[in-house]
Parts: sequence; C-alpha cells; structure tokens
Amino acid sequence: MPEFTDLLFYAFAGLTLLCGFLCVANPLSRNPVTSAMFLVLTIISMAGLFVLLHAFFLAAVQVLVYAGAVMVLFLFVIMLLNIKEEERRKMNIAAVGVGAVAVATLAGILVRALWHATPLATTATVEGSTRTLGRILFTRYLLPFEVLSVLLLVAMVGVILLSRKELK
Amino acid sequence: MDFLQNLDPTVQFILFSVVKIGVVFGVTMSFVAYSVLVERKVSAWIQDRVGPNRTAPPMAQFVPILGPFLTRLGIFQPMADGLKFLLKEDFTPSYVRKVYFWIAPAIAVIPAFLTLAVIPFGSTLGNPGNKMVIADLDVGILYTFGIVSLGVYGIVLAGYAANSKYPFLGGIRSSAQMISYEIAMGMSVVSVFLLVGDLNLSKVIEYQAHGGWLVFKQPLAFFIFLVAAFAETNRLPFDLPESESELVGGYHTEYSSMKFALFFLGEYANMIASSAMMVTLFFGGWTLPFIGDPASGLLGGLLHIGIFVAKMCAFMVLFIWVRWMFPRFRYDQLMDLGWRRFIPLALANILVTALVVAFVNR
Amino acid sequence: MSATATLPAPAAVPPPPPETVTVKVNGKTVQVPKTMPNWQGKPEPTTMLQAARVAGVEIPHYCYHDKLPVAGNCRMCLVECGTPMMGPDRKPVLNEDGTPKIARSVLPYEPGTPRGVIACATPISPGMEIYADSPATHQMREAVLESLLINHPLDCPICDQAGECKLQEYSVEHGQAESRFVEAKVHKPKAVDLGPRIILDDERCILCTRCIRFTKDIVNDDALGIVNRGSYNTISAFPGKAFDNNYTLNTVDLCPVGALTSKDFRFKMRVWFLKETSSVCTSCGTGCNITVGAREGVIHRFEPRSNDAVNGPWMCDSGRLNYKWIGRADRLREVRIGGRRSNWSTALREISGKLSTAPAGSVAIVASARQTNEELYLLKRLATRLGAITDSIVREGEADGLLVSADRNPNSNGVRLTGMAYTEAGIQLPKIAAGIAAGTIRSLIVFGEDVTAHGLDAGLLAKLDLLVVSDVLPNPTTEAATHLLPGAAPVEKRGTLVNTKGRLQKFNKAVEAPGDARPEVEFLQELVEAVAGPIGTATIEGLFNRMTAEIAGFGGVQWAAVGDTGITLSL
Amino acid sequence: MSTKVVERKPLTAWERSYVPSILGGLGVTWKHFKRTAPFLGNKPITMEYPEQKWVVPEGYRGAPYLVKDQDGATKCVSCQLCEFVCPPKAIRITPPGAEGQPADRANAEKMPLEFEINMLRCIFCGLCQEVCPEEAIFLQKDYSLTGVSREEMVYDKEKLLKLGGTHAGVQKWKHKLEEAAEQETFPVETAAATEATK
Repeated sequence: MPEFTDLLFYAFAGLTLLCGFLCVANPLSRNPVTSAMFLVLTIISMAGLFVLLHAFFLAAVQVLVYAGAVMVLFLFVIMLLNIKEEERRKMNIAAVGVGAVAVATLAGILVRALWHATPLATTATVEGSTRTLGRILFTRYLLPFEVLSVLLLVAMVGVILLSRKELK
Repeated sequence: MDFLQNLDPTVQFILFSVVKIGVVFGVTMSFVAYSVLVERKVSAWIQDRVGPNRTAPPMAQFVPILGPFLTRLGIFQPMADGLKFLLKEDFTPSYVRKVYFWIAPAIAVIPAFLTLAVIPFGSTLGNPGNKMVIADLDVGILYTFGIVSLGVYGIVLAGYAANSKYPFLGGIRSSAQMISYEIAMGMSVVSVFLLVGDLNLSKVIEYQAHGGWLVFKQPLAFFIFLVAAFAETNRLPFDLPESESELVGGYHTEYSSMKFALFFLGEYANMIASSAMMVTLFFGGWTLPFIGDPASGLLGGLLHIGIFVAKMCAFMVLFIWVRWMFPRFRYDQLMDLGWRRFIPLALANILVTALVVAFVNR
Repeated sequence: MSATATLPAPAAVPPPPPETVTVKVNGKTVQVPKTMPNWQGKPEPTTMLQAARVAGVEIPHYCYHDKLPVAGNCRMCLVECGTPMMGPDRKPVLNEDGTPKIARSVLPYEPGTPRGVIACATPISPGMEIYADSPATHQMREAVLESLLINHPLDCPICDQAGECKLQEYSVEHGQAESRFVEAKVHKPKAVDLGPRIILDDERCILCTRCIRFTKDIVNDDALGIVNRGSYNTISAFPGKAFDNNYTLNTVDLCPVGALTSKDFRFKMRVWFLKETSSVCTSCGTGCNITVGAREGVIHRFEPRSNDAVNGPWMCDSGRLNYKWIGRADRLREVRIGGRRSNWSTALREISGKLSTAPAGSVAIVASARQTNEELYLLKRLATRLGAITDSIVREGEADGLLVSADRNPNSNGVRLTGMAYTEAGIQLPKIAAGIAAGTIRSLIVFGEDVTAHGLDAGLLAKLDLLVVSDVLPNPTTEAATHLLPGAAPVEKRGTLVNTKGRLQKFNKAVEAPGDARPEVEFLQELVEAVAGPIGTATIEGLFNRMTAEIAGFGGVQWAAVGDTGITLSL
Repeated sequence: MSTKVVERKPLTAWERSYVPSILGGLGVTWKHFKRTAPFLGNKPITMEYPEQKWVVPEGYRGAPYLVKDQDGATKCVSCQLCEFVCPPKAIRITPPGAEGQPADRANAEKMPLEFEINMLRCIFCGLCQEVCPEEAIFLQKDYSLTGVSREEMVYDKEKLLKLGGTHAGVQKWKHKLEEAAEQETFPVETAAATEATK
C-alpha cells in the first residue's frame, strides 16, 4: 500500500513541522509547559517518520529517551522553578537579522547537501533489526561510539561534582 | 469458519486484529473493575472487615441462594461503582488550566492500554497464523518502555492543570519518580535480553519454553523489575504522587466523576500491563514447564490464554496484597532506593550476565 | 425622716471632717473619719462596716443598706474585734515591744469564746482592731448562714433572684458546703400577691426588713410589716393597706433574696443572660439613672443605677415599667415617602433638595423635649440655616415630691439651651399654625411629637408642601407625613440629656433599632450637612464637643468629662 | 526538663535489606486474612450495622432529652442553667413569663414555654445533664440522629419530652407540698395544690 504510507508520511511530516513551529512560536500561548508539550508531540511525530523508514529501534528509542525521559525532566524543571509565561518582548532588529542569516546559511547547507546526495536504497540495511544496528555500532563505528560514551561519562562526573556542595 | 479461512489474508489479519483489540480491551476493562473489587475485598479481609457486601440489582434478591451469595461477595459492586462514576457531577474548578485538565486523564489512560498491544497473551488460536498478540513487534520491549515512559505525562499534566499546590507537588514527585525507576527497570531487562538475544516478546517466551523460566536465571533482574513496576504504577509503597495523607490525593485531588475514573482506570490498567510484562519476561508467559509448544487447536489456545491470565492474576493479587502490607516510603528513601541501590545492582547484573553470555554460552 | 434626703442635693459634698480615728482592719492600719454620713446624709459616728469599707474590706451584710436606717437584725455582718486593753491605772496595757495590747471581745460569761459584734451598728473606737477574716468571724458567718437557711426552700431553679441573690453568693463564699438540717422545713405561703406589681414568697424571706424600712422611711407609706412569731415570721401588707405606691418595685431590688419579685419581670429571663447597659430614664425630667437589661435585642427590665446626685439608688415604678413600647409590633420601621416605602438615601435627598430651595421663613420645625441635646443641636443648625421658626411641646404632670417630676419631658432644659424653644416652650405653636393657615409656612419638620394634638390638625398639615416627620411610634402626624423617617428609642441610641436640675447625663445604646429605623443623630447629620454644609465631625462625641463649645449654656463641657453619673450645669 | 537520648539500634545488613520486615508484614497480613476471609471457613467478625444494633453501654452520652416524672409531668422548671452552660449554645429555652402557663406540677411554679435543642449543634458533652438541678434532662442512648432539614434537627419541647420518657426520681416539689399540707400552717391555695394533697 504505497499510497497509504505516503499519506502517513505527509501526515507525520506535517505534524512534525506544525508542532515544531508551535513549540517555538505559539501565537496562542506563551506558556512554557505548552511549548514543552508541543516538543513532545514533535518528537513523537518524528518517531512516526522513523517507523515509516522501518527504523523501529530508532523510533522506540526516540520516544523512550526524548519524550519519555528528557522532556519529562524539562517539564520537571519548568514546574519546579515555576517558570511563568514568557513576556512578549519587542523585536530586536539586529537579532532578527542575525537569526535570518543563520537560518538562511543552515538551509543553504542542507539544500546543497541534499542536492548532491545520492539516495540510498529505500529499504535500508538497518531495517528493523536491532542486531544489525548493534553490530555496525560495535564494529564500524566503535571509535565514535566509545568517544561519545566517554564524553557522556565525563559530563556525568562533572554534574555530580557540581551538584555536590561538600566537594567544592 | 470456512468463509473466514477463505478471506483475503490482509482482511483476515485486520479482522482478527480488530477482534483481538476488542477482546483485550474488554477483558482488561472488566479486569480493572473486578481488580478493584478484589482489592477492596482483600483489604477488608486483611483488616478483619467484610468489604462490599450490599450492592445488588433488585432482581438479585429473587435468585435463591446464589443471589445473596453473590451479593455478599460484592460481585455487583463494580457495576454500581462504574455507574456512579458515570453519573456523578463532572466538576471543573474555575481556576484550573482547562485544556490540560481535560486531556490529562486521557493521556494517563491511553499508554496503559497501548502497552498491552505487544504482550503475547497466548500462543495461537485456531490456526497457527493467529498469534495471540495484537502487534508482534521486533522491538516489543523497547516499544513498551517508550509507551510506559509517556504515561507520566498524564500525571504531571494533571498536577500542573489543577493549578493548586497539592496536585502540583504530586505531579512533580511523579515525574522524578517515574524517570528514576524507568532507568532501573530498563537496565534490569537488559540482562534478560542479553540471554534471549532478541527484543521480541514472543521470542522471549519461546526462549523460556525451552530454556526454563527467566526468573530462575535472572532473579535479581526480576526483583528489580518487580519493585520498579510498583514505582511505575504508583502503587504502595511508592504511591508518593497521590499519597492521601500528605497530598490529599495528589494529582487527582481536583478531579471528579469520569475524569477521576480515568486515572483510576489508568492505574489498574498499568498494574495489569505490568503483571503481563512480568509474566512474559520472567514467568514464561503462556507456557508452563511442561506446556511449551504453540497450541494446535482451539482448546489448547484457550488453555494457554488461561494459563497466562492465571499467572497475571497472581501478580495482581501480589500488587494488591503489598498495598495493604507496607507503609509509604519517604521521598528521599524512594530516591535513594532507585538511584543508589537498584541502578548499580542492575548495572552489575548486566555486567555479570554479559560476561556469562560471552564466556559460558559461547 | 423625709424623703428629700434621698433626692439630689446640689451641694452634696460636705467638707471632710478633720477628725480621724485610727483602726486596724485585718491587720492593716487605716485612718477613718470619725463621723460619716448616715442614710440621710447626716454625720454620725463611723461604724465598723464603714471603716472596713474605707480599708477596702467588704463585710457581708443583708439588712444593712447605705440609704436605709440601720436595723441590725440579720447578724450577717458579725465580726470579731478587739479594743486596746486598759490597765487598772486607766492606761493602755503595752506589749513587750511597746504596741498596745489588744483585748479581743469575748463572751462575758465564757471568756474563751470570742464574741462577735455587728459591724453595721457598732461605732469604731480609737485603736480598735476588726478581724473580718479571722477563723472566729468565719465560724460566725457560717452559723448565721446556716440559721438563715434553716427554713429557706432552696428553690433557686424557679427563683428570679438566682444569679443576683446575696443568699446564694454568701452561701458560696462563707457558708457550709453541706446542710446538716434533716428535719422538715417550715412552709410558708408562696407566690403571695403583695401588691399590684409585687409577688412575695415568704419561704425565701430572711426577714432583713429592708423592704419595710424602705416603704416606711423613704416612701412614707407604712404598708409593710412582719406578722406571726418565731419560725412563722412573715412579711405582710397591713390589713386594709395596699402595697401599691409608685415605688414598690424598689423593694425587689432591695430584697437580698428572692422573697420579693417583680410581677413584670417574673419568669421572663434569667438575670445572667441580661446584657447590662448604663442609661437614663426618659419618662420625666428627673432623669433617673438606670441599667437596661436586654438579651438579644429584647429589653427585659430597667433597674435603677445608683447616682446620689439624681436618684440615689431608687426609681419610680412608672418609669421602670415604661419600656414595653420599645418592642411594640407597630413601631415605625420603614422610611416612607408619601405613604410608600422608600429608602434613606432617596428620602434624605428629596428632603434636602426641597429644604435647600425653600425661601427663608417658609419652614417651621417642631422639636421634642424628648430628643437628645445632639439632635436638638443639629436641628438648631438646620433652623438657623433656613431661618425657620421653631418650638417644642410642653408635657406637664404632677410631681410626687420624691422622684417623679412635674415636667414629663426628659430634656426640657436641653431644648431651652439649644434654643429650639424660647423661654417658654409651646408659645410659637399658634404662630406656626397661623403661618400654615396663611400659606407662608410651606414646610414643617416634626420630631417625635404628635402635633395634631397641639393645635396643628390634619387639615392644616394637609396644606403643607413638605411634612417631614420622624418618630418611633405611629400617630396622626406620622400618617400625614410626606416624608416619614423612623427614629430610634432612647435605648437604641446614644446621646445626652439635661434634667430639670441641670444635670447633664449621657445614655448608651442597649439594643439595635428595628427595621430601617436609625438613630436620629445619624440621619439628621446627613440632612443638615446636605442643607447647611459640613459639620466637620462624624461621631457623637465630636458633635457633643462642638455643641458645648458653641452654646454657652453647656459651659464648654467635654464628652469625656461627662462621667457615668453626669455633670451638673449651672443654668 | 530532662532529655533521654534513645540509642537507635544499628540495623544489621539482613535487616536493612527489608527482607525480615517484608516477611513479618506478610505474616501479619496473612494471619488476618486467614482469620477473616470467608472462603477459609470464617464467619464475619464485624457487626453488620443496620441489621445488628450495638448495645449501648451504661453511661453512654447520646442525645439529650427532657424527661417527665412518674406522674407524667414535665420536670424542667426553665431555670435555663443548661442554656447557660451549653458550650455550643445548642439549647434555647423560652421562659414562660409572668402570665405563662402554670407548671404541670403544683408548687414548681414554672416550666418552659418552649425548649429547643439544636441537635446539629449539640456536642453531647453532658454538661446540661450535669448542671440540671431538677434532673430534667438526660443524655440518653440515641446516637444516630437523622433529618432532612436543619429545622427538623431542632428538637422542640414536645419531641424532647416524647423521646425522653419518664425518669422516676425524688419529687421534691410534691414532697414540699405534702410537708406544707401536713404542717397546716398555711393553706396551699392553688387548685393543683389541693388536688396534689388529696
């Protein structure tokens, strides 16, 4: 049913874009909790996109890690610090200019990269199987993986160090 | 049956899926209703009381012996409870954040039911193609965790929406508690999958059917999973988000009627899902030590489902029993237990299991 | 033995006697005047009871009363005492430390037993020691109380005196905890109809004879006496003599027990529920000081409040019972405009609007000598602003030589002082009537009087454009009013009055006015301020001080200087 | 003030593992479950309230009611001490007044015109019974008072007397009257009195 998956793709993609937009620039509400909830929706829609790509593992991990853990922590912090609704502030022309340039540059790079990219086989080798993914991670991408792990470890140690008063 | 066999496989698949979803949903709902009754009865007996023994439809008194007997057993109580939830005034305080106040109960209840989708609650029914699982996902367990982790939003948003301090505190507690125990829970399961070598829950059962129940191979993992399950379902001794005596009900303080019922439903559905997960992961799912092969006939299939349900019921009773046995943990004790006991234990367990898998099972 | 002794004597404070006597009361040395005023105010040798009072010790007593002749028959005030011992050489015997040796009074035939003396009738002597707290005194009191209670029925639950009964109080304070009396009590008549306002319960009587002495010596109506002998002693009205003078209810106050009770107050309310407010009787020009007993907005009784400058401790029955109209059902409680119910703001706005535009001389004001000085002062301001012709109504009766004054208005002097009436009240009324008849007077303001009974009949009133009437009870004038403003009874407001002798006295609010009714001062102030400009004060105290500063007759008295018993103005 | 420092017993590793307390808890709950659960052959051990009524012990402080004496006369003389002493101000008595109806009992002279107890306010403290000089009000055994309106829960004199029943005690007013009649010192004049002396 190719038509059906296409439909789903557009639906998820549209949802991702809409929720992403509402997350950063919601015209109706400037409540930080609302923004966070739209971010969660964005993440879940992206997980849907992953599912359409048959990357079930990625989809599940996306939801589990980002929606299930990171965003809950965000909410936790928002609620614990009792962050009030953000005040509307005046547009700073310089900031808008810099922002526009930055977005344009990023978009240019992306378009250029996609333009020159050669499309992979649609049914990728990462299809569903976690086993394959794990194997690739621990063979071909072992070094980046380990470097990342060490980075996370360092970050963790740093956080513990910062949060412990008596260690200062 | 014939016309069913002759249908297009896709249509047949969809048909069976819809039937399975319907049946699982219905069964779960009635399970929820009656587990409330069991909870009330068991708690009554533990506390030297009688429990619900009055409610009965008018016609029950005309049935000799059986009517009064069922009435005293409280069989009709869940009906009255359900009716009450439906008919009570649905009250929305004026100061709440309306949108979140309305969607929070739904968010609380949906993940609990979604989790049930990947649980293989039986082998097959009728023909070998009809696997007794709604969605036989390869990443079943990850899916489960992903969905369960979304369950916290219901509670957090409920606490936030109520816009008053006790629910708010409940919501905050809940978010911290859920994250903490999710980590321990996830890590405890990793060792299981190291042994099984697959994330598909059907494969886990397959492994246990031949290799013996995982509870014997991974008792520590089971123990951590069990305790984390209590924490994840907000059941005593970890019911800090709602703790009546401190937070006057916590996140659902401001809720009434059907919206309250949804939280209630969510909690029990979560219990059912957790029980099902434990049965699947550690107690061999629908298998018994001497029944391991997928059923060939209708009767065998039903028997397997029966076995699964029986095991699940045992866990439900455990959930209920524990509630009336323990006092509530203090919040720092809860955090201490999660972060400083279970996570290191689970990590050690993974390490040992990995070593064993690497060197012994090779 | 004249009644005038109890009446206010303007120069009642005699110069203090130079001579003093030193006595010891409960071991405390005090200087006591050698003579003190007796019940008639004449100097007499100071008694032990008075000396103890000077020392701040109250000796319990029943029959003794400041304003009654001493009888000395109840024996409650028995105390042990001692006098300096005299040696055979007629010199005081001294102790080793040089202090005079005291000989305690003992029974002559039994020197070991202390002998009590009645403090109310025994004069003091120099160096005397009074033991009001000694064991022997206590024992004597116990014995006296036991004796008094022998035939007392102990029916406090149905006795109106309970709660303010000296027998109860002293029994608790000085009596024995338990009765030793097992014999049958002597039963005497109960609920005897002694007079039109008095009920006598002979069983409760302790025969102190206060009532007899009061009736005979104060009221000069020798109506009561004791009949029968011994245990069968009973108070009774003499045959053929009715106990119906206008002061009988004072015997109820005097009676230390519940023997004499008021028919009016009988079984109406227990006294401990009554909220007591200091007030002044407004039934006549005497202005007897009273205590209003009210519970939850209902007046239950008036009682005299002691004020030697006005009424002593007494008041007349007619004044005492003149409270029932306050709770009447037909009290005016609604503001009415043209006979229809309205509200204060509308009525006051309309009145002030009409008065502000009234030409000078077209307004007449009839005030009442029952109004307070503050109300009259406000009316006077209004009258001055409007150039109004004012008057008040005279109300005369017969004086009885005791407390009832011929002037039945409580504030005739206030009317005169504020200038609401000229030297004589009532002489302007015919002019007002003529003015209305001639059409020159278009507006009339009437406060608390029924002018139809004083020459302004309904036909005349009908000619008016504006008839503002403020009153408490309905009458033909209130019926005719275009604007009817319900006022408050004296117990429902605060204010000051000046009695016939020039005593300026204040009274307090005991209950709330019913319905929409408001104290006149309040709405008058609003009205006067709307018509004649702001006064600059909102309280009754401020109003009073402003009035006394403006009107010379009040002598600049400040509110704070008018105590609970008032102050005498030199008229 | 002396302080006693209580040493906290250090827990062993076994105790800290929660296992003994878990087993203990299981033991306790199971013991009760076994004793109560009907399918283990038990009878209910609680009282089935609406059907089975509790036997009220002596001295129980239930609702206060007015009582009559053995001649069926109102004992209350409207002394209003209970009204005064009542901490929540639940009692309200209207005294008879001077022209009020005479008391049921000769010689007692008065009885309340109206006697109301607001059972919603009443705290069943028993001070009214304690203070009553006539033994006319008693806290009786009613503990389940119900009504559908506030007005209904204000019990008036008739209701209180009806609910209160009879309390046989010393009839002091009657006794006094008899004594007086015996003494023949003064004739007791009221009609009720002559009847009582017969």
